[in-house]
Amino acid sequence: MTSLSITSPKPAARAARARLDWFQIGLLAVCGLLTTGALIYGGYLLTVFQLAMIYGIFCIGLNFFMGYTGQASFGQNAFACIGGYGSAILCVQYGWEPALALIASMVVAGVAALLIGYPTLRLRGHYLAMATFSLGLITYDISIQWTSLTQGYMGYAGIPPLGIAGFEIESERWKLVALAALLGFAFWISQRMRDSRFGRGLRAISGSENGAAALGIRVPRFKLIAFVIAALYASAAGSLFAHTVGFISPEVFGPQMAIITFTMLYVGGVGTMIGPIVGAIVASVLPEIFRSVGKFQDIAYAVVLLGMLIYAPKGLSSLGKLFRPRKKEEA
Amino acid sequence: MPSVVELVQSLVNGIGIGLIYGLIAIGFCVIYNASGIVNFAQGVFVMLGGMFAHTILTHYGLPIWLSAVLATILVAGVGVLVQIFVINPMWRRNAPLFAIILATLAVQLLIEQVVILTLGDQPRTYPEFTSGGPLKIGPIAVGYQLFWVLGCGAVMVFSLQQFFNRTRMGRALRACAQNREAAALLGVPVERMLIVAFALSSGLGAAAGILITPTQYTAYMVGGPFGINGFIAAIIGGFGSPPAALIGGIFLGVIQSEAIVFFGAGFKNIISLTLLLVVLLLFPNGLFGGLTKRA
Amino acid sequence: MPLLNVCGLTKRFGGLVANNEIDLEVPQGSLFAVIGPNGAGKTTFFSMISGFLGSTSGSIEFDGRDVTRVRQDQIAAMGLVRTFQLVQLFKGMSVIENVEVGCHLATRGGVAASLLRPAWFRKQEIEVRERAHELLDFVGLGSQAEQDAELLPYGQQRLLEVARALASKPKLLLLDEPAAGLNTQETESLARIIQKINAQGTTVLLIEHDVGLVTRIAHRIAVLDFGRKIAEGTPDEIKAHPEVIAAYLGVEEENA
Amino acid sequence: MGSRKGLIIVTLLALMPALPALAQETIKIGSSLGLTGYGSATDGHWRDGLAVAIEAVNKQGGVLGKKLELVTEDNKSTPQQAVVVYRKMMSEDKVVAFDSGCISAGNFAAASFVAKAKLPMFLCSILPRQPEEIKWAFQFLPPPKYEVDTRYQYLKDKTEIRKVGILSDPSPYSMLMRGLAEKGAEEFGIKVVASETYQQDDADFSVQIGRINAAGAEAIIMLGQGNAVVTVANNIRSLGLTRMLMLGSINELDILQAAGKVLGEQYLFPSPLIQIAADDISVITDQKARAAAEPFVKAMKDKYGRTDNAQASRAWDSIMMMAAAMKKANSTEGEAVRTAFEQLGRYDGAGASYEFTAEQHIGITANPYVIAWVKDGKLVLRK
Repeated sequence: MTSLSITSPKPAARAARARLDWFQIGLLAVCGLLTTGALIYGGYLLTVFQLAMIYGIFCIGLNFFMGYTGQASFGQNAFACIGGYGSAILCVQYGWEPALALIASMVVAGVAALLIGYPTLRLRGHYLAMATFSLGLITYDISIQWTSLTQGYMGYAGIPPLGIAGFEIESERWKLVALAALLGFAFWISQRMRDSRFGRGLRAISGSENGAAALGIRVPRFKLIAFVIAALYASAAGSLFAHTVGFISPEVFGPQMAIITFTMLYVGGVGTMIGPIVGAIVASVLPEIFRSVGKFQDIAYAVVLLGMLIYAPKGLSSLGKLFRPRKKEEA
Repeated sequence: MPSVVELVQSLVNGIGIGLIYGLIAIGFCVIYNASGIVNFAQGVFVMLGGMFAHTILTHYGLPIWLSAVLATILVAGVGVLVQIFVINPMWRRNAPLFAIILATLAVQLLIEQVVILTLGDQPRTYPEFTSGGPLKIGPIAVGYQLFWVLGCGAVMVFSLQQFFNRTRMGRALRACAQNREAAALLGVPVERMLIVAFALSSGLGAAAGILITPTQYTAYMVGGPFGINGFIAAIIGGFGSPPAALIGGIFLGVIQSEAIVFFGAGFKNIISLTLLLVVLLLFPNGLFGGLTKRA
Repeated sequence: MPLLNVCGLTKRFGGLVANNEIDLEVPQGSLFAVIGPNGAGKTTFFSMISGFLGSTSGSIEFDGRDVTRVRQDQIAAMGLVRTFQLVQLFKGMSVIENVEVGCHLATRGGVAASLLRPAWFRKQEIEVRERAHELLDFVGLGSQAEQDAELLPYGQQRLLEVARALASKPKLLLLDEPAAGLNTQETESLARIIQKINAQGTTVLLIEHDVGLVTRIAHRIAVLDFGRKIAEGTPDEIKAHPEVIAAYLGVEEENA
Repeated sequence: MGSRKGLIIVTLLALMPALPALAQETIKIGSSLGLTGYGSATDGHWRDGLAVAIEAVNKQGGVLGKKLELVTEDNKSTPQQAVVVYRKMMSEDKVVAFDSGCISAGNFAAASFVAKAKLPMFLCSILPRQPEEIKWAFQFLPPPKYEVDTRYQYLKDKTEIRKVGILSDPSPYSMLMRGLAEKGAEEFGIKVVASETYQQDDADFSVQIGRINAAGAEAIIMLGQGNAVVTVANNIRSLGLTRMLMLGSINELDILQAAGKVLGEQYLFPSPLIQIAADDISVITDQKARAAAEPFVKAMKDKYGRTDNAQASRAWDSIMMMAAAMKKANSTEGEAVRTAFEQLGRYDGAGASYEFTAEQHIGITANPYVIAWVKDGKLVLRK
């Protein structure tokens, strides 16, 4: 391993593993508590948190592309759409197993991302943002127009709940448990990818594309892989939505979805490890808190969102840094 | 195969709506060039322009030209407020650009909701600036309002060009566009320039809204679609000069019209967005060049 | 055979000729420097060699292979690794993570490996961390390993970039004005590090503004002015070269 | 500091369940409404109708000795929010029935679990399509055929126009109407010479209108509710088509007036009599219908001033019928109410007359529409 004969004291021989600061651990704990609270309390909070878990999965994928790789995508709802309709069509029309349909849809979404990403990812910044946003809009319009496949605005009803080998998860509580477990699994996978040669390469691209290329990282390829990963997550989220709610229609995967998930990512902290989860939960719970103010709900939500963006522009999970004593700059 | 008359008529209609997209696109460019921010609340200014003009016109009975001027000034004021209370604090905290974009979306939501509560959610429209019409050129009909849009658009583009090239403030804005850090070092008050940029672009958006309301309607939710189309037009135009943005808008309007003729309205957006993608991939800096900015 | 062989390299930007017919041979194991006043075309020259910029004409041969039209990352993979004049640190990553990224070329494994984590991969990850620590110690940043790279003072950011480039075990290390913006003391320690790197067998090609530094450490120096190579030789020859003194050193003394 | 923020969130969340935990003294009716988003124009009126109906019922002593209470939630015109608010009303408010607005997708999304919970849902929108769900859903929207036929009948009886162009949006209700309009024209001796589509938030329809005109149509049959009709009216005027008739869909009063101001007599639309009756109740000549309409019109006027009664009247009717069914069943339990409701028989309401049975969950079985136009800002019958 050493072509350079460098003498140094032996550092602790452990592979790199990202660490959360105490603030982040606290946030994660709060999110866990909230979810547990919802689980115990039951009622419609189950639904709120089910959706939060699904959005969380979506956002973890998005974080790969926007956070770690530093690219912009406003069009991940397109892949959620593929996932949702894939699951709906395969289960309702062809009687597939939900789990199988979910995986098959992910494959389709992944291939689509590969084909779309290859030419599109050459773009940068706002142009990439707009190109991906158009992809989302195009998919949305297709889902409305291609009525023979999607049934247009009528939507798809009667999608079976998630389950394996004939055993269906019917209870809302168990659905939430299953979704929380899946979110945990999705997070675990993302962590494994992040803390590795591959993940470091992605984050290097986000820091400096030139710097990354100069160190031999194949930037376009890494971007494409990150895009596909994000698409796989989005597709899974779309399928999970279909199986959890049992109904989908084009509006579910409309541009609104891109905006909501984007909000979640930035509220939680883009590029941070727990940002997607924190953001998904906070942004799902927030409107419920303001439900009691009736027609002022949206105003309250917008004001709080603006406040968060102004005072925590790097997201909630980065707030901890502000309180950490800054290290001595000079050695 | 559609007839020639139909094609020409749809071309005229496309230009009409395209000019509006163009005016909105200029608003996007003014802010983007001064700050690198894409202001997604731009569509809301269009909506506010129409709403304010309608309110002044019907509630206070002022003449249309005065209503238009007052509405434009009011909306410019709203733009300034947005800059001072939302954009500037984020700017000072070095917020990531996409967080600022998200904030402009939140501003859009906020303004729309306030409009619902104060002005209501019904659609409004008011008569064209010049009654009568349309002008008939053979079998082709051209509404009088189109000439107003064309005229106002030309005047605005021309005066913007003059402003950017001839006045001190305009040149300072352009300096910000080229290099903010350098401009700041040279003593250009960048934050004040941003206020000017927001006032300008919200005023432009308002003008677009005032001009288009007679040919359709305005209501609290028209901002979203206008914003998206204006942004697409800005991208086609390359985020560069006002004329390029205007041409980008016309281009988009015409494409959408012809898409309806050849494929039906359902495919209007699919076609125009696909075209946008092609433009982006072939000309990554927009169809009309524009400033080559770093990502 | 030279490690790097540049032949008639030319770059035009529109009507402007940034590099004009430059020939250069960098022998294996040498510490070679290219100097020239601001705007002489040094960075353009560098960017072409590292594959960052395409050339208008001419050829570049590295390690016996023609790399004139080869992508940046492929050139890097062949062992030609550069640093940047404006440091290109990976923001949002810690100091040690920056160096770990540098190990990219010296390691393997993609998405599948990171998910499955076979034994060899786990071992490799540990080795990467060890090596990153070693390199940080080598450039004197060992104590700041866990800090955010962005927060390092400028001089240390440059050292970090050098450590990062070394992590990929380059055959030829291109350093683009590494001493720019450093104080005397920092320049001194940088000079020692560069010499050490070279002494351990890595060929170094250095672009520098600071003539003092270059004449002290380089084995051989080429001088660019207005996009052309006007002289080449040992430090002593260069110091005595009349054209160089006229074109470059004179200007430098005026500035100083 | 960090824990403070967390604490606030936890506290707020802890407060949430406490809010609806008031005593269950009332019979709660839930309503999922698109108060923001594309359904806002319609669903606001639906809510108003529900509110006055519930006040009226309560004034007369309520149902089974209890007062009715209306719980409304905004579904933002999206299915995902609809699912959340339906569940919220079920678990937090413990509503015994739903009376929801026009957001079809939202009602469809919730239908499966509402049916599973055995709660009847009265809808301003069309019915969901799963048989299990239809069992629990009742549609208060007139079938689309009436709207289409009224227009064709008018053209056939009162005009020489025999060639029409269709302009429709892709919403489920419009799609249904388009199918009927294209197939049913022949029956009235009318030919559909052009069939164009639009999207609700489009800014300009000149192209479609131009094509319809070019195809030789003398009237535009516009299928689709909402603001777009104002743009269409403006476009027709801008194109100088002074002889083109526009037959729009049923719509909100504000929208009808805005479009009517632009096109005057050129703009005709099907309207339930009750909508016209807001200005002049004498248009309702049928005594029974008038008797049903009067208390409603008065209640609306007292509460909101000048109102749009098209949607509100059917919301009113739905509550009245629900109350009747509860009384008949002597229970608020879902299954009982549903069965009682199916056996109510013919009911003459303010907005229409209804006849729900176990097989027939689309209650309006007679055409409630007449053709009207806007004269001096008022709706008047087209004679």
